[in-house]
Amino acid sequence: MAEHQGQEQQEQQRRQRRQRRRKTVRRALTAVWPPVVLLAVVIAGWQVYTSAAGVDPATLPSPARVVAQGWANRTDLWDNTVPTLQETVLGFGVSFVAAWLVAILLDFSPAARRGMYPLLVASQTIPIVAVAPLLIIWFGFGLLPKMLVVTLTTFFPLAANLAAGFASTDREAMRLLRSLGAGRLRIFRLVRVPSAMPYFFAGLRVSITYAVVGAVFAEYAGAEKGLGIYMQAQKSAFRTDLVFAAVAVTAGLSIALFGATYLLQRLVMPWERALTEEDRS
Amino acid sequence: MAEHQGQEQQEQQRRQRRQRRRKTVRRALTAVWPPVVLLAVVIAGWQVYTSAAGVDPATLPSPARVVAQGWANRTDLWDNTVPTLQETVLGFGVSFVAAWLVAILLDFSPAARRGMYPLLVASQTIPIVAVAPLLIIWFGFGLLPKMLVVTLTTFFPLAANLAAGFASTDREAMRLLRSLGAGRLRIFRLVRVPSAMPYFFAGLRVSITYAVVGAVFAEYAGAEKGLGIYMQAQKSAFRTDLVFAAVAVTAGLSIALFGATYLLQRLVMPWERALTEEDRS
Amino acid sequence: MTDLRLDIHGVGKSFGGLEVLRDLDLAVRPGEFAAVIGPSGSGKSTLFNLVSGLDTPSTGDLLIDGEPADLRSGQVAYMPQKDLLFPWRTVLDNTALGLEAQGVRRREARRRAGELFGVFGLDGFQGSYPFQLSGGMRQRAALLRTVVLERPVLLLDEPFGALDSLTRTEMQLWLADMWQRYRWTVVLVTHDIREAVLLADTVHVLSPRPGTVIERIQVPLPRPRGIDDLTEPAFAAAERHVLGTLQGRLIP
Amino acid sequence: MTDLRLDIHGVGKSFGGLEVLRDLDLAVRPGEFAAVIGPSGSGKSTLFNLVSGLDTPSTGDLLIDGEPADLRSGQVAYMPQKDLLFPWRTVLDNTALGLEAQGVRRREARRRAGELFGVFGLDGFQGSYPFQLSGGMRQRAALLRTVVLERPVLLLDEPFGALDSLTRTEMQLWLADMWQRYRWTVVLVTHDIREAVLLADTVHVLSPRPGTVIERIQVPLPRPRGIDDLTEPAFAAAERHVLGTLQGRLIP
Amino acid sequence: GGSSSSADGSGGATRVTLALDWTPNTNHTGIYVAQQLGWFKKAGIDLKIVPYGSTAPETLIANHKADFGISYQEGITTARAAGQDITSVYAVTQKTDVTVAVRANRTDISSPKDLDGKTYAGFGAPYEKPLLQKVIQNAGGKGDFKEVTLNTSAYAALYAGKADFAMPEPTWEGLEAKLTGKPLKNFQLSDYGFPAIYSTVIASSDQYLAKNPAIAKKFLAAVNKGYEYAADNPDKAADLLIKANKSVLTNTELVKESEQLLAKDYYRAADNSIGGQSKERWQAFADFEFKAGLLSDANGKKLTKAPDASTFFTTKFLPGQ
Ligand SMILES: Nc1ncnc2c1ncn2[C@@H]1O[C@H](COP(=O)(O)OP(=O)(O)OP(=O)(O)O)[C@@H](O)[C@H]1O
Ligand SMILES: Nc1ncnc2c1ncn2[C@@H]1O[C@H](COP(=O)(O)OP(=O)(O)OP(=O)(O)O)[C@@H](O)[C@H]1O
Ligand SMILES: Cc1ncc(C[n+]2csc(CCO)c2C)c(N)n1
Ligand SMILES: [Mg+2]
Ligand SMILES: [Mg+2]
Repeated sequence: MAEHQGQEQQEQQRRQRRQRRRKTVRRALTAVWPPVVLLAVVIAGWQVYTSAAGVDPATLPSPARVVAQGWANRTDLWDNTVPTLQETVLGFGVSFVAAWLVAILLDFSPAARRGMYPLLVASQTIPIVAVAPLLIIWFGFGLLPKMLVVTLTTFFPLAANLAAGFASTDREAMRLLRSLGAGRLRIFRLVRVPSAMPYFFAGLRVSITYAVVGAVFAEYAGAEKGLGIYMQAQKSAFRTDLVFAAVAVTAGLSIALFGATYLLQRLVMPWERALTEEDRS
Repeated sequence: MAEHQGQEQQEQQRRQRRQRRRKTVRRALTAVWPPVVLLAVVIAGWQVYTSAAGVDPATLPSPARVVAQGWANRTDLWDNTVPTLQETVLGFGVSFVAAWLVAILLDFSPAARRGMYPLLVASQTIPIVAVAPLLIIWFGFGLLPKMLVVTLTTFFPLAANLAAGFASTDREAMRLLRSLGAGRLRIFRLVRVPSAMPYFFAGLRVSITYAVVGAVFAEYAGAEKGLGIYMQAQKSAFRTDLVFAAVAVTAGLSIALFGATYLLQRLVMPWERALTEEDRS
Repeated sequence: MTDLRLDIHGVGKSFGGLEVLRDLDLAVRPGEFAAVIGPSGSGKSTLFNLVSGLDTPSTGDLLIDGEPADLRSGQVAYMPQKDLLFPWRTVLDNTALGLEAQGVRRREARRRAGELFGVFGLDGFQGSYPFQLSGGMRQRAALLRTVVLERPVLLLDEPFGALDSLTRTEMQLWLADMWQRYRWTVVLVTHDIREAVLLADTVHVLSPRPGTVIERIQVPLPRPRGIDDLTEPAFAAAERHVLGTLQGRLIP
Repeated sequence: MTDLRLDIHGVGKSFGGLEVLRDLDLAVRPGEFAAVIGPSGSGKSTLFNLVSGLDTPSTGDLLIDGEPADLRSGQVAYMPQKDLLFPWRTVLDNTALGLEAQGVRRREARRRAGELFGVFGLDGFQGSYPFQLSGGMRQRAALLRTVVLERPVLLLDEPFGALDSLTRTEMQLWLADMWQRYRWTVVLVTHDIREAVLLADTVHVLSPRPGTVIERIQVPLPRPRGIDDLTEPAFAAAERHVLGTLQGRLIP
Repeated sequence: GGSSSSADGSGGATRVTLALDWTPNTNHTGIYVAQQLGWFKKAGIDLKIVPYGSTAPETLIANHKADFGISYQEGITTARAAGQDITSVYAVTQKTDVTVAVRANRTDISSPKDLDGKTYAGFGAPYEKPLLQKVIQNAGGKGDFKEVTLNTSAYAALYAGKADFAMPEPTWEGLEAKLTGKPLKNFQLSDYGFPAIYSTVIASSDQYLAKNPAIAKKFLAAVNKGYEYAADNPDKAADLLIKANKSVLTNTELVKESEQLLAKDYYRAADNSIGGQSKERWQAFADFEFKAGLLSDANGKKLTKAPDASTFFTTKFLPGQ
């Protein structure tokens, strides 16, 4: 009887282990498949439509054509990707630092908040298309105006979300720290910054998504090289397929940057991970 | 002695009342003055610089010139503001509804989240400048392509923040509701939506700031009328002053919409107000 | 077996490497008032999470009226240890939350919750927000939110912990009265031995972690009980029995 | 007057139209252990907020060592009624928070907090996150975070409310021991009369809202006190006195 | 013959869209004159003018989103080579109306060969760079220069000295620069081996023309009348153009001077005809571009034989044809 029970227990344990393994595999699959499948469906539909309806490739090229032509022109594409990437990284770097500094300033000084916030908002409401010629006239055709555009487009979602995040800090947690004798700076570091993290990442994701697009966009105002210039040139040459190839590169870069935010979040917010794992188990 | 005390108390009460009144006035002043003063300083500096340095008004017009010429051309400006505003309102309306629907869908279905989120991100990484001609080719010169651009630019910050907001819901609050017998829908309505409100407003502010700019931007691809076309025409005519006037209108509209989000927040989150008032008193 | 409302059998629960409950048996008859008492960290709240269906046991079975414990059974009203009042709801709306969660219409939910404000000493605070309440008031609001549900099984995790002795006694007597009237099945986690003995038919004493029931003490006092029972010799004896079990096992 | 560590004089506090404290006087000598006991909602937590400088009184004065109570004085360590552990910090980091808040370096803060984990029954949970603790463990962590500061004045708002009687007694004795050693000035809010009498030199009884001190009871037991004092007749007498005051005033 | 029945009004009028290539300027005079004087309406045409946006008129025409558009010979040649459905139907200017220009105060540049190493402000069209290389090489230079794509901001960059040279139209930017006190120095393309081109034309698509030959004829008749009017009455035509575009054409002097210049040198051919196009000119430029390797097909492959340019334009719809 005791032995029987032992066998039963062993059997049960084995079953559990098997189930767990199956669960892990299933989870990995469910994480990767859906976007791949959805994308595949969209692309397949697009391919079928363009071939079946015989659409002019200058109006809407088929995905196959975009890939083939993009590959054929890969050196050109790459040559134009490098400057765009450079503008993106530098511009976003500046934006990142500036967003933190400004959000901190806004958080520490109610006067700055009242005085600067409306102007910050105003800065976002200026259509860059309209001031682009001025940027060129002021700063030339180099890296600087593009960096500025990237900074301008990515700065606001980050700063606004950071500011909202700081403001979301639990009032009682603040009081606790104050009662523990923490000064403003320390309160900021110990509660306000961690409290703002979820908002920060929400903003970061929005912001980083705009970074590459911002650079491409800035190039439209005037540049020597870059994906924006490339798109424009190909558009003028009625090479919609190559425009799409460049768009695909842009999207690829953006999605890579977007994905990186999740890695960063894992590093910066380990407690979130503990929570999620708990929920899964 | 008792009378003396009474007098003292009365005196003290009077003093307190006076102080409180002074505080209210001071608060109102501190809320309004800083942005006004800062803006005035910026504008004054700009005016002085342009007059003193004798800058070519085609390069950088003086604020006085912008205002004067803007006023002189007010009917034109207004004529072009109406369609832009229309595009903005309709496009943002669609975006607002879509962001809620999509964020809800993402929240309810992990499969949708995994499948659609990457595609949503991808949709943001497509430089609209590159596809603008296609939008025109597909949808013509009317309202529709502009609405679409507005929707595309404003949708993501809202949806991403809403999704982050739903996800930020306190785990224990969720458990409580589950134990109280609430279904998924009711849990969503009773905790997830209120929990997401601060994120929602952070996203709304970012998003609404882009709405007017998005419309202006869409018009650049091709339109019959609107502030974007107006700017472009004036730019080619080297009337930088009128470009600036149109930019000022754009900024004004955006800031008005931005301000409206605070009113909305007051209505939707009365508890926040109770908290803030507590903190102030 | 179906003559038991609650039948917990051989339940174990581990979090990662931490074994919290081990081979725990606990049975409650319909309309019985059970108390669970045990050291901090012995798994009482964990047990409630299992009974309410919020969590699943690592081993063993939990049956409610013969059915596996499940969130959807709608049999259990659970008051967790944390008050978990929602900052964006007024006190009245917070107390009506449970009814709303079950689909009662808002007006009706507020009316029913509002009726209990007097008994719970919360009159005048209907429109306040939770941060404007004292600790004890928050706890009473959380209790109100639970009992207003009138579900057949009531799980109360230290419902009176933050109350002063007088208010606590009042609330205890109110609960005893309600129980007498509606004959809910109640399981009460408490650290207060006097409370356990005053209210419960059976006191289940838990061991330190991994928690298991080491003693079941029947309280021989007649029903309905009142404040006078506190001075009964049988009351003191039961108290001593519980205390002895707790101490005897803890300080060997 | 400077021979008083804490001198609360004629203090009143209102929230909007709600008068919470009225003309409250309370004096504590340096190294004295004072307990405050009173009905739920009588303003005890409010009083602590005033003493710690988190809030300002509507009327009256609060002096610490003759100086107006102020956040920056650095004299007071306050354990609020809610545990307020930060979800993003491990338990060890949470307990080190107070020291870090004062500018102690992280390493050192963690070392000092870590030393107390054994005494507080939290060993093995240093790396856990707060949601992985039981209610009582959270409370102990919050208490640890406070006492590790070793500030001259300790304000404890129901520090043992969520503990079982045994753990509670252990913690009480530990506190009595520490007090004996360091002679902090302690003000303890509690609902447990036994706890107040066991630990305090003076028990201040508050009236219902608006709260004011209606009785000051000196506990005549000698120091150092221990578990044996619980059975002293003087202990029982003091307990009865406090209970009587609370009841006498509450049920006229 | 404007005495035809106008009973149908605008209700029964046929909608015709025309996409502009730039903000309204004197290249468009004939169209606005005809519009202001009601000639389209009389011809039963309800003309909708689509202002210039970032979508090229060539794209709009080839995708049949616009019935007509303002274009230019280089653009149409490129588009046709790439298989786009676009055909020139009317030449607005008979003389090449585009030059290579630098600011007049650039004493360091006296010939296109001095443009080596300089910065060109362009529109992003594919033929610009090779065309300019040819010009520089024909002038004795290497053809090495930096190209920045600036769209409509090209001239602003030139005037501001941020770029060294650009390709403006002497009848518009050239005058504008002069009037704002920053005169330009022009190098004529024809001086550096380039055949003459129709640098402003009206284009349509074969599809539209095949489906609506009558409307196209009526439309072009009205347009032709407009340009004749402009050629004969430059001052009045300028007033009409300004009246139709009050908000952008604020520099009356520029418009008037430009109108005079166009009437004198550009609208009319040597034989005084207007609007016409010659097969020789189209073929000469196509051959030139082919030889220079500037023409590619829809897949970006260089053409292997010179295209037949006679299909790039048609004069069938001109009045009197
Ligand atoms: N989600 C979790 N993850 C990991 N460990 C957990 C979790 N929840 C509880 N525990 C652990 O389980 C043990 C029992 O916790 P539980 O909350 O059930 O105790 P309890 O008996 O209610 O104690 P108390 O009287 O202090 O509230 C504790 O040691 C705790 O650390
Ligand atoms: N921020 C606030 N705004 C409005 N009212 C408040 C606020 N804080 C406390 N109160 C009110 O003050 C009264 C006293 O609250 P307090 O928290 O001081 O009570 P307490 O004596 O600590 O009670 P308990 O024993 O239940 O914790 C309560 O009626 C409460 O509603
Ligand atoms: C008035 C006027 N000025 C400039 C351009 C811009 N442009 C675009 S293509 C082209 C020809 C270049 O070979 C020129 C000059 C225009 N369309 N109309
Ligand atoms: Mg517990
Ligand atoms: Mg309290």
